[in-house]
Amino acid sequence: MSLLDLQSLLPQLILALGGTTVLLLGAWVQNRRLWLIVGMFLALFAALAAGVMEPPLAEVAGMYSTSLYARFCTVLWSLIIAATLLLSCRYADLHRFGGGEYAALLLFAGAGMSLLSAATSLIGLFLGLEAFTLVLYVLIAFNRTDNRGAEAGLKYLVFGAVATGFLTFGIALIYTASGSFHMLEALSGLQVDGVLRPIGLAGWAMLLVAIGFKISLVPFHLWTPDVYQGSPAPISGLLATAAKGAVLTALLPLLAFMGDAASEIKNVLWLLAIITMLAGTFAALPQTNLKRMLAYSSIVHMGYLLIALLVGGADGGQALLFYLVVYCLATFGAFGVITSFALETGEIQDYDDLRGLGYLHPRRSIVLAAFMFSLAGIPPLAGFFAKFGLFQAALRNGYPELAVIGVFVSLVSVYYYLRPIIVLFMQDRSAYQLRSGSYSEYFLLAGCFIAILALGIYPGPLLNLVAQVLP
Amino acid sequence: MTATLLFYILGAITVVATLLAIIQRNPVHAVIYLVNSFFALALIFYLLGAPMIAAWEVIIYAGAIMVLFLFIIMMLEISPSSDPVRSAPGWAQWVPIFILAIALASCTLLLTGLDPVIAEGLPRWHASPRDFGYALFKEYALAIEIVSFQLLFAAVGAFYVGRLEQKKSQREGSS
Amino acid sequence: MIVPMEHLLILSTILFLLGLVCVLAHRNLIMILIGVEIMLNAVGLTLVGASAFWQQIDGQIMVLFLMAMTSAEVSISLAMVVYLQRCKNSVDIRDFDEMRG
Amino acid sequence: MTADTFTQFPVLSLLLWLPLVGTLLCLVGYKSPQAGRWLALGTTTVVFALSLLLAFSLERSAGWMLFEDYSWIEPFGIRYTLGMDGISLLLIVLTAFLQLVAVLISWDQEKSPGLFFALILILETGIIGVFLALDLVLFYLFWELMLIPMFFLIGVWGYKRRVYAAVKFFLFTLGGSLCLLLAVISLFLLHGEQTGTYTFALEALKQTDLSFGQEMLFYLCFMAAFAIKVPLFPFHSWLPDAHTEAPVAGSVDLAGLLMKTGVYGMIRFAFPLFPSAAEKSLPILAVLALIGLFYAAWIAYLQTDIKRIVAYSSISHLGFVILGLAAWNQTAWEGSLLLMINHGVTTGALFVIIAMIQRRTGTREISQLGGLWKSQPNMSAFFLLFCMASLGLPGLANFAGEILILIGTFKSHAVWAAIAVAGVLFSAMYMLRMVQETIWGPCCEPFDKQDLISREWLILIPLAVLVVWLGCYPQPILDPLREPISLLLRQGGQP
Amino acid sequence: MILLLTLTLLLPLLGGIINACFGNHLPKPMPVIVANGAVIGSFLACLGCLSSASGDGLRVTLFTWLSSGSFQADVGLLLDPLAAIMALMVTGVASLIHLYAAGYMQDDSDQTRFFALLNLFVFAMLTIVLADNLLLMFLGWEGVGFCSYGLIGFWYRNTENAAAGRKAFIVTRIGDLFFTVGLLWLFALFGTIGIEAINGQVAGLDPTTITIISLLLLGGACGKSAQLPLMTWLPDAMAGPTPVSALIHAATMVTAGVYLLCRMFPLVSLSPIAMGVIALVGVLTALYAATCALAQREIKRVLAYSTMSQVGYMFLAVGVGSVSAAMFHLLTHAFFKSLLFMAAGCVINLAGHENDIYLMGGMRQRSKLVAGLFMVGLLCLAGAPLTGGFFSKDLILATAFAKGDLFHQAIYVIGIVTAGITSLYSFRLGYLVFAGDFRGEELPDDLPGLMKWPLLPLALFGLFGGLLNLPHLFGGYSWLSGWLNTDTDVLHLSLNSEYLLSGTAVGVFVFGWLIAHLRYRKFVRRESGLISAFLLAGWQFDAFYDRLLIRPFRGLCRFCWQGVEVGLVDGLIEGFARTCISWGQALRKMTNGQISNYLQGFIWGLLLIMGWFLLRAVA
Repeated sequence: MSLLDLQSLLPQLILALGGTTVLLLGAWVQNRRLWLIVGMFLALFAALAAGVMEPPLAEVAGMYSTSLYARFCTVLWSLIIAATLLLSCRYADLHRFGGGEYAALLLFAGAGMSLLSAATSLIGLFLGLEAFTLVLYVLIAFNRTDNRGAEAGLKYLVFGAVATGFLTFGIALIYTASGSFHMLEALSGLQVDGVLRPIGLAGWAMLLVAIGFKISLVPFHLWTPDVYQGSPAPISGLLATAAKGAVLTALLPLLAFMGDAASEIKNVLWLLAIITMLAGTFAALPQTNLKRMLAYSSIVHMGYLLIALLVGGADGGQALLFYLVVYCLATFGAFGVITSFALETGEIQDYDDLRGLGYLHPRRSIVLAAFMFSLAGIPPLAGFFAKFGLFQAALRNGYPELAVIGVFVSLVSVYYYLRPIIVLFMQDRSAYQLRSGSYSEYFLLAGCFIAILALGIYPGPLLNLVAQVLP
Repeated sequence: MTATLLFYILGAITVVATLLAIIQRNPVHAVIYLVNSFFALALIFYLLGAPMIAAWEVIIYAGAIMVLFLFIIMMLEISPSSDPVRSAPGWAQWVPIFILAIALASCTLLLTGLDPVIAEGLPRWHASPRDFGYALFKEYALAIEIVSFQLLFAAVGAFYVGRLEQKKSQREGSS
Repeated sequence: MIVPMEHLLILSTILFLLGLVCVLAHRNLIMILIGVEIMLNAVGLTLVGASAFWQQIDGQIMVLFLMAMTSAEVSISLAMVVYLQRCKNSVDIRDFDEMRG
Repeated sequence: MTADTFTQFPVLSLLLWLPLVGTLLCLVGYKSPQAGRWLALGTTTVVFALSLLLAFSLERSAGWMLFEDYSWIEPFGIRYTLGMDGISLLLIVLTAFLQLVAVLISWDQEKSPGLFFALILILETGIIGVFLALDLVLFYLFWELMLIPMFFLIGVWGYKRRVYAAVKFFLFTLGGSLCLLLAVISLFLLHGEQTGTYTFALEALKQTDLSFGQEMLFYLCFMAAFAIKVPLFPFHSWLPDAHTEAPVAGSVDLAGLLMKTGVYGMIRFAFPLFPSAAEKSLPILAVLALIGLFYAAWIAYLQTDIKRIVAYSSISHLGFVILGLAAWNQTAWEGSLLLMINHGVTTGALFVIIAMIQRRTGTREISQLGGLWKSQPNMSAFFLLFCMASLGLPGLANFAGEILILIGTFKSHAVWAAIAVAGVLFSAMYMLRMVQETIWGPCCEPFDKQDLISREWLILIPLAVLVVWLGCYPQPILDPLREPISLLLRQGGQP
Repeated sequence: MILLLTLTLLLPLLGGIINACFGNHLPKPMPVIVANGAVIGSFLACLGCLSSASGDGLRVTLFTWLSSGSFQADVGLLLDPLAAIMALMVTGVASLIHLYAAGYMQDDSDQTRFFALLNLFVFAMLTIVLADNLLLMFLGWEGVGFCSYGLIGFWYRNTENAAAGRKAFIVTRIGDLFFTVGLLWLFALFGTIGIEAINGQVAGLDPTTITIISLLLLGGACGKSAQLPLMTWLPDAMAGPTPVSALIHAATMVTAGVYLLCRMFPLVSLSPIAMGVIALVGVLTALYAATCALAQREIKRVLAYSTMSQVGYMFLAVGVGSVSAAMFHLLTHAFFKSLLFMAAGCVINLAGHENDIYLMGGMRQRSKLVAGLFMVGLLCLAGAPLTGGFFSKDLILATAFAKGDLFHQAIYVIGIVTAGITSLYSFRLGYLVFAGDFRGEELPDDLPGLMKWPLLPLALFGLFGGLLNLPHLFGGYSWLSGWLNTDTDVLHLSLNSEYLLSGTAVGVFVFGWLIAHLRYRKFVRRESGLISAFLLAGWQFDAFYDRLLIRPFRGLCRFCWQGVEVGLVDGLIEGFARTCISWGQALRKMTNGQISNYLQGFIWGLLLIMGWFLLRAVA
């Protein structure tokens, strides 16, 4: 491992080493806010480093690429980590989180995510994925005064462990077939004359189960609402955005490397996309808990993103990344609002508790409504152009049926996105006054809101950027 | 020839031991059976030319992890006798699950069996610890670092989760 | 030649599915975790076999990482077991169904 | 000031975005009710003045009187293209006028007035945008932009079943819009594949070669969106609820403007883009329009909520409008557009009056109303006037449009026109029933016996003057429509 | 001249607008003065431009109302002889009735509304009369309908009054539908809606088309003029104030249908079938209404039915091809019928606002003048020899007779029978009201002078209206026919038949009188028999229409609303929503919180994928 290697992986290094440092120093200086803020700045530095510094190597140790794509993802996940840290300031105080540990774990999760997105080898993929999964087990159960947190942690743990088994078995099978861990070789070794070998199929089946768990595709999604509901709101936000996004961004090159042989897998993904969109939507309809609804919404959105994955190529990639960014902004923002509504005794999740809250806390409620509209894909919010790009890509590349189903689903989904808005603004008040949020939360929410709006009105720059970074 | 025979014997032992392990209702028994299984597996590893892995199988799995399991079981005093109905599944549960598993196994095996490459034999091959070390620290140094970080943070996490929450225990104590 | 690769795969698949069966059948969290260990061992077996098959060391190294990761996971899992036991005085997963719907 | 001045200056954008500026100001001062009111009034007045200025100073021409085109979202081939011809101009003047009315009638809004007026102003931007946009995606954006404020207006400030109505409205219209979106994207892709230039510009897309099947499919998707907004007969279910539950400003906007956007979409987009499909569909369109015309009138006849009666009457009138479009000739189209404007004014006025009645009596149920002439003769007189206009009394607003539609339709399809004539009878039946139960008959004692107050006079007099003027001398409205309509008809191809 | 013509039309409009907008702010007598001034001014203006009406007439185009493509509708006025005579009648009678109304309404608090509507009515009526195109005529046509609606329901506190207004509006509108279609068709045929232009081009048109269009126009005319089968509104319309009945429902509006047919006579006359139908409708209505009038108890309803009957005669006149006869009867009828109505108003006032003739009687003693005037009117109505009514009715019947064929003979017979019945009910009314002693409750009420004096000129006109078109037999020279340029209408019957016809007319008049004299000279309270109940209810047409049309219509509406709208359309939508939700509930049950359940999801998913792959690999 040379200095050049380290330099190339500087952002991840900042995250991991920074995490360690925070952890160590946190043992001495017991100041929660301080470490959260420090952690946030470390994550921002990592993002900056990834964004600005030109890495000297194209690939590190045969496992991680330093392509523009990987750097873009690194920036994205680092920013989400930074946002999570910022968002957690008041929340951590409320629930007496160990500041040092919390910040350190989050930073390391960020490192894991960015490694996952950058992986060019199956080992790298495995390591990156496990790095943040392990940390998430802890983070989900981080609030130790909450039994639900424990339950959520347990559920994520059991499923995570089983999924790890499937993932590694898949990798092992692929390795058995191809004799290499490097993705390009391994995946091309899986095919004979552009047709996947049966053992490759078996390996992919295992991989798909694991990935299906991570990005909660139907029927591997059942854990999602429970875990989102139980975990601390900032962590739910992280789970719904970066944790899923990292897996998706890793999957994009994985499928790309497959070339034509991916069609077999795409068939399955096609089916999964359809049942995910439909089942997720219908299951979300009767929900009366905001976090559970968002969980189902994230499931549906993963279905949409699968469409982009299926389309593949430049079109699909562009649609995927743009959609992902917009989705992350809105979903994270929504969880941010939940965080900011949180009380010492628990979070405000049930619609019954939100009734009429729009008049007590208009700014946060309006922002939440905006996020909902964006998720529903209503212009002029960014969600519209995300869906627009997605449907366009689907139609252009011969998936009209998916576009039609997507359109149908987004119509039905409007109903459950409207429900919290209705509850907030259109029902008689039964909610009680909550405390006013902290400035850090306001800052973050305003940021998400402005980004959603700006991207909805002028998405050109991001689209161009996304088109550039695609491999 | 002996190696082949040995492989089948060890394989049988592994499977039987594992099977016995999973149908135990008492976790302590299960762990003991599993240790047997792991020992047999370690020998298979050795047969396949992986002495280092064989050693670690014994040290880490059979030694560290299983002992950790035993430790926790005993610490928490989880005993099956207290509530036998709840702690272990009955036949009614096993049957459908085994059927499912057999279906899955046949699918997987049929699929892999369709691949002509797989039918080739495993050659005798030996990876010395030296080769292993070279490869590990030259090519996979970065991975080692990542794994070490993982271990560190896992330890931190485990510590955080497992630590007694003082406030909470006080609150519970007072109530 | 020791055995055909296929036989090794059969063995590891059986082991893997035994682990899965254990995970599915048991309600005791500890047994579930044991099941996961069995699954991961099966994976290790496959990897070692493949390593021998291709006569490459990488497979074995992957096993090493797998073991390391497993131990990390087990440490967290068992800490979690302790924590859950303290929360609900139970390690039966059926007791953890507070969130549903 | 000459037309040249306007071409130098992006006056369309100014017109379009002024209300949004007002919105932002309203939002900033949302805690002060006074600020919201006056800001909204100021903004709408300025917009109205500007639209009038344009109306008086621009030269009539067949093409675009004003045109703006800027680069916007290059990766998707979307441009910011606005254009105004006579049709848009008139509809924008109507919009600006009705918004002014909406602001005035909601003057003493008590529940969060700042937000209320902010929403009204956003709505204005959305509607003006729909009438100006010439890029299909830009059009779609404005099309959807109308949704959110209307959703909130109904849902927050509406009456008892407001949430149901708001959601129904939202889902219905969105359902149609999504079909439109799919068709727009598909058309864009097809055009791109054929020519290599990927663009959403309306004029360019008109040149796309389509097989008949494709054309029909796209046409149906477009029409789904527009027919729901209009609403055409089987797609109207959202309307009675939305109109009834909306606050008065919402009802005025819904009936006066939002329904018009559907018709506008048909003549500006659906017909010229897919002429042969449009041609094939005309009989069906006419049949649906006729069914709607009668069906809604019959249902209106039995309603007991006066707002619902007016809501159904809107469906009926729009049936007339669509019938005129289906007749596909100059006279009928001029009549349709004229009727659209007339209907906007009369129905808007009716909703305004109904709001006044409701404020005084606390009810809209005809069983609890009656004899209002006794206590509020002036208000009742206006009510009578607008009802008469609505039932198509010659010399008042609606008649001029209806007769032109009938004449045009009779020329091409005598039977349709002959049937449609009967619709006039039924509109008289429900309107007179409403008048009878409201202002005639024995008295119900309103708790507020105040006749019109000065602000209400201020609203009603211009409306009344317009109603009479449009009925007696609609020529100034018809003149600017002539050339654009004949252009559109030529593009659509004379069937 | 042009200015005068414009003023004729616009003065009432102006008066109406002033009263409508500012009437409530003017001091008390001002609205009345404005209204009367406007109408009288209009009358004078009309008189002023009368001289230029002869020949081709006087025309003014004020502005273009509607123009689109080849369609053009101007606000254009045409004062030709027909219009002039009609306009003069309208403004003249209206002026008198306005004066009368000033007295009649002097205590009403709402008189501004009344006079505004009345003025507007005059304006609308003049629009019908003066319009040079059909669309403008239609504007007036509907305008009078609206004013009639507003005035019938003037005393709106009583629900029945308002309902009567609504009925009038809607029933006449049914007729208007036919008119509209006819108008559209004419435009489609000729590319113009100018009345003269159309009349000038009709020759050579397909006879069937002409017949259909003529029948459509007849439909319109029937609605406005309360002819069979659209006549049910007129009796109910008597709910309005008496001046309204006099002006609108006797003199002017109800004759608009006749005027329309006269206007379009060049077209209509081309179709013998249509002419026959018109004559038939007219004579049947005349008979029907006359029989109904026999049994009525309310004084104004008697007059209403008689109006209907007389208008039927006018239709008959058109149907037998004599415009001048129709116009002649229209004019005389306008005079004596408005006289009758106004006098009836006086009588009602004198009887203490009592309408029921069974509760009157002996009114002669209360006001000699009113009784005299009323009797003049009745004599005209009954066709007493040498009165205006006698001559005009006679001319119509003679024209019908002169046609000579069987159909017209039959019509003549019905007409003469009706004349007898007319005489009978007229004298029945006269006896019941004026003979004997007062049967109601004593309630002295003096009449304002304004309610009496306007009757005098009308009585004179009624009595001597015959002079307008005095037949040659009586030494006249048919001035009206000459004025209207319809010299062809002048009959050239043999002297014998003329005498015979006149004699028959006198005969039936006397016959009717005699029967009335015998039966009603002394008031006897009788139980009303079946037949009289049937006649009282107007042959049960209201009930019949209720069964035939209104109930099925309401049923249809209810079906559309409850069945289609609520049941089908909303039901489908809500069913869809409910299905979605129930799927959601089903899916929700899957997430029951149990980890082992969730894990099974994994396994099934894996099995699915594996199975799929296996299938693909094998295939």
